[in-house]
Amino acid sequence: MSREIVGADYTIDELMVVTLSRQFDNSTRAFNGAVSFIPVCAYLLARRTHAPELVWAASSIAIDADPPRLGESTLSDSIWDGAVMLSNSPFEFWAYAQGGHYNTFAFRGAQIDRFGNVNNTVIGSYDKPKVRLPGGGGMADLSCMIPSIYLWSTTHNPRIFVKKLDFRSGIGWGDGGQHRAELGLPGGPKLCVTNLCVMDFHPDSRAMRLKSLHPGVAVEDVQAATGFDLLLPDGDIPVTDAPSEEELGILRQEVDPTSMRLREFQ
Amino acid sequence: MSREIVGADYTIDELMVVTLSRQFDNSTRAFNGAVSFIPVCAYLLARRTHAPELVWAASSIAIDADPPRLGESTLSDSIWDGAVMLSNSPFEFWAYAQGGHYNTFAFRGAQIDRFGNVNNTVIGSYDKPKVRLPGGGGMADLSCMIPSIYLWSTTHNPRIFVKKLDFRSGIGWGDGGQHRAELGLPGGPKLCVTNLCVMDFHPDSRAMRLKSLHPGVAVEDVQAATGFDLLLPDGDIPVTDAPSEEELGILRQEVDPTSMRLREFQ
Amino acid sequence: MEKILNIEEAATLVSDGSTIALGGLSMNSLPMALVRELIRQGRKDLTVVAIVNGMAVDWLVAAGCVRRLITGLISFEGLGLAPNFRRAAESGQITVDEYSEFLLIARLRAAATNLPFMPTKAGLGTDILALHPETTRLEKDSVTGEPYVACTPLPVDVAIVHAHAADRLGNVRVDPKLLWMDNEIVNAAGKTIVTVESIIPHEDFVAEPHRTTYPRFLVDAVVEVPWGAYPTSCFPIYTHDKEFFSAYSAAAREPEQFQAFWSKRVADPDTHASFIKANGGDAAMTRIQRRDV
Amino acid sequence: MEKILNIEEAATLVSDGSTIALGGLSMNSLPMALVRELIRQGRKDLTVVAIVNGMAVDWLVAAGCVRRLITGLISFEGLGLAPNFRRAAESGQITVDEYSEFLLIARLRAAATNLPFMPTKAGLGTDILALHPETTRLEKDSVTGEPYVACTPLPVDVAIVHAHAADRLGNVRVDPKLLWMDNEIVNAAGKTIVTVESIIPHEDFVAEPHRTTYPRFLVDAVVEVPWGAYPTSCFPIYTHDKEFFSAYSAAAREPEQFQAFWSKRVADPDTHASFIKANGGDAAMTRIQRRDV
Repeated sequence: MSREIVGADYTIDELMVVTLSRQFDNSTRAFNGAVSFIPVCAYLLARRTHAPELVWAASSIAIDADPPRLGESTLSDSIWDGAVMLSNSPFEFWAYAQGGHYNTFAFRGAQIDRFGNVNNTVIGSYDKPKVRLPGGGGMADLSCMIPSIYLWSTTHNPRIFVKKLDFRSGIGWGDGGQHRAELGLPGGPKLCVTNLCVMDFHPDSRAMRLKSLHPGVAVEDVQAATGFDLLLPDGDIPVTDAPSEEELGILRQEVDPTSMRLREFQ
Repeated sequence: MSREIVGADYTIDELMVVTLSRQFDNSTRAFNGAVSFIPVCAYLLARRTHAPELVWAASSIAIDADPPRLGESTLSDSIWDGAVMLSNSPFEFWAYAQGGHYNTFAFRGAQIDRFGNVNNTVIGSYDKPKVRLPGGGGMADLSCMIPSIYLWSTTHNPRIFVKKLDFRSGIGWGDGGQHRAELGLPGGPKLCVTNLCVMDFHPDSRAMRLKSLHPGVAVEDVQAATGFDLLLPDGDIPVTDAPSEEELGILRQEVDPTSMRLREFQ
Repeated sequence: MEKILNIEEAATLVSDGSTIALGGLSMNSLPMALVRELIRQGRKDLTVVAIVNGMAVDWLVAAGCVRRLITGLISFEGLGLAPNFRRAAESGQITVDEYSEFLLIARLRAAATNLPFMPTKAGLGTDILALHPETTRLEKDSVTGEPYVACTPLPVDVAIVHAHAADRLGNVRVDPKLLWMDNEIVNAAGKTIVTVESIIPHEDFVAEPHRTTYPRFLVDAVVEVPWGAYPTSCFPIYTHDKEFFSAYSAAAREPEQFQAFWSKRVADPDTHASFIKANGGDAAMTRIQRRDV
Repeated sequence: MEKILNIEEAATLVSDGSTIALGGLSMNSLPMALVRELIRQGRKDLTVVAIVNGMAVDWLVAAGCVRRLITGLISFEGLGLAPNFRRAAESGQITVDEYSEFLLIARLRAAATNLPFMPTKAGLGTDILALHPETTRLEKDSVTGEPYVACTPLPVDVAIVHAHAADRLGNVRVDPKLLWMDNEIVNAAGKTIVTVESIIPHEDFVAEPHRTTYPRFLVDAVVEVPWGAYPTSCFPIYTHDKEFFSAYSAAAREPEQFQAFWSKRVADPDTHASFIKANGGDAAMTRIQRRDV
């Protein structure tokens, strides 16, 4: 798929990273799982621009890592350089996640529904799957523990943004409304950033709502690429804010000079 | 109190250590708490005689420690020399204790009842104590987790061996009979070794029962020193087996050459 | 007691039909050498607990050793799906019991600490709980009414983990400190097999006792296998071999091609050393060695 | 963010009436310097969580800072009972909530992991449960009927621990690795104050990241106080000062004598350095230094 934006000096991947990055601040304490180049770039970019105190645990293990470039896996030691602490998984990582010390997590899904729930388990039925996916990993856990959840997808299409998940591997806003709070879970998904647009969630129904369109994308394009009815905001729908020159320079030269993030666009 | 035994070439402290030591074998995995010189000597003696593979975690922390002599605290680093592992308290010690990896624990009490329950909390009422004792520490926990429990007392008298505890800080056989099993707790107290005698527990009622008398001690002496009716075994009551020359030599010269164990006889 | 066994002896601690748990995480520190030996010995009907895994499970499934898989995630990360796992799950050749990472940790902790259950918030509101309502029970706190998941004990017969060093008594050092969830399976298991990069003198443990990870009484067998996690990583000594992963995934697109790859590079070599040789030997190992160590 | 404070500033993180938890164990690594500063500042009505403690609690009680004590054990081990704790408990000056070591760990874990309770077998069949039936509830597993104790969360406002080294951002190293239960209170607490033997360069943490014990985001204040655990030990640097313990216990037999001891050797010195000087200075510190380090 094309990452080009007609008439712009930045690409879709850069716009996605910058948009996510601006969500974070000095109180963000984040970590990442496998194949998570977009949020990893966003954490590193935020730390090098407006949020120097942001905490990022590379691969959920290497706290305050500062790799000179990204490796080909976001779950391996190739991104641990410069870390201040290598944390143990059960006693440190999971304690910090349950205790709210980590507060930010970004995830994707093979399917995403209108309440921001995701499926990474099976396409088809669980017992006779058409496609057996890798499984949810820590998604079912962390989606229950972490208050600030971000979703992203580099391929906004109706196979991913579906009316009904084949399996709910991770919870977003659950069945919508107060469901998440009734389960005693903190926070919930804040934003979903795709290659077409940015979406948030209606504060009452918790249904996904268009927030801004990337340059050159029309509302109809997004709706056609979405398997459920997307809420629209009141008034005009803005164009997603463009990255600044500073942000682009830092992303391209310091955060991800070898463009590993493009692995998410193959 | 006197540690001398008329006509013997060993003393009460030595007899107590040796008697306990013979209870342990290569499957014993033990640890110790504060002011526990008698069992610590017993573990070290067993390891140097018949149970070379016995595991002992000094102060519950320093696994396989091999101190050249005992320090003045059994809960400090003065007995950690030669350890193969310094274990962390919550993740390692408590996991091993709950999982049955540690299987042997010896404790004392300011009061001990006929079912081997102990009090280290208060003399008098809890709210208006006549004497506030240190507290049970990990006794309430470990007495529930560890299957092979040994009791010892260097001062067998009716103030310690009481009919009714003022407070049950640690459980032995509970209310007797099947009580401990009904609570889902493993094992129970095996033996109680004092300066007068050795006692075990009746296999059904779980009440304390005289097993052997130290040289020169009469049944009446023990009963007079005990605040509850002590069961007697069928047949003659034997004299506690004497230590061997080898055991005495190793205890005196290798295990505790500076006789720190006598701190329990002051 | 002497704990050093050769790999053939150690593998016999695992019986047909038993439940094994594999250490490591994703592309890191999977006990590949011991897994390969289980395959060579034709172990059958295993229940495999693999919290976050990839190649080790894919091998065991490819060789037909697995009846049931208890897991949170099986993949090769950015290098693709695990092809044999996927095929076997889709065809019904294996039963997959999907949990999540923390639900499995909680079940292992319940087993390791002799508790009827461990409570957690993990999994609430997902479809995972309904897959096994008896082992991940939805309950409510008796006073506050707060919902939680009661995770029942997950018993494991044999834990198999890879580490850096051990002595002959079975004391083990993970170097640097334990990063993955291996201790959770070691604490829960009836027996533990540890493969290590090297056997070191007992005196090294006494010299630095704070660096010991597992005491001897948790370990039943120690096997010295340099490069024992290959083709996965053993931080900080070597990283995973992406050439192996790519070639494996490529071969798996066609059964015949896979069979050739499998025989030559996985199943046929009769020792671990010949397995390493079949995968490029010293040259390949030099390629995956971390430069900064 | 700069986390280094002087001891006066750090102590102001503790308000009158708040709940503090003290690190260390028995005679080891109690945060004595910070405790002395709380006394000097006249803190009142504290609830003190002290799992297995001795001198720190005895000082706070002697100074009248404590309203309620939540503990498993308070003593000087073989060196005697803690005299002020004992007197205050017997007279009713303080309320003592006795738990056991593991029941407190379980309550702290429930708080640290946002769970309504943590189950344990600890305490079953003892009189401890009945002291606080609302926080250590006797329950039965809903399926098996197995009894367990449900330990409710124990919220802590400020954890106070002593460690070996920190950087200015608040990363902390316990060296060698954490032996006591300090992480349980740090994870449970709203804020954490760490006193350290020395501030070291941030680069030292980057050079050996596997040795870091607490990451900066768990730490609110770092105070550099060499000999900061005196008169308790800081393994492996120094051991406890048995001369201090014995003299303290001896003085406590008579109120007047204790008052003189207390003023001269505990309360009056206006800095930590002058406190160390009042207790023998360099000569005393040399005496308690461990020879093998």
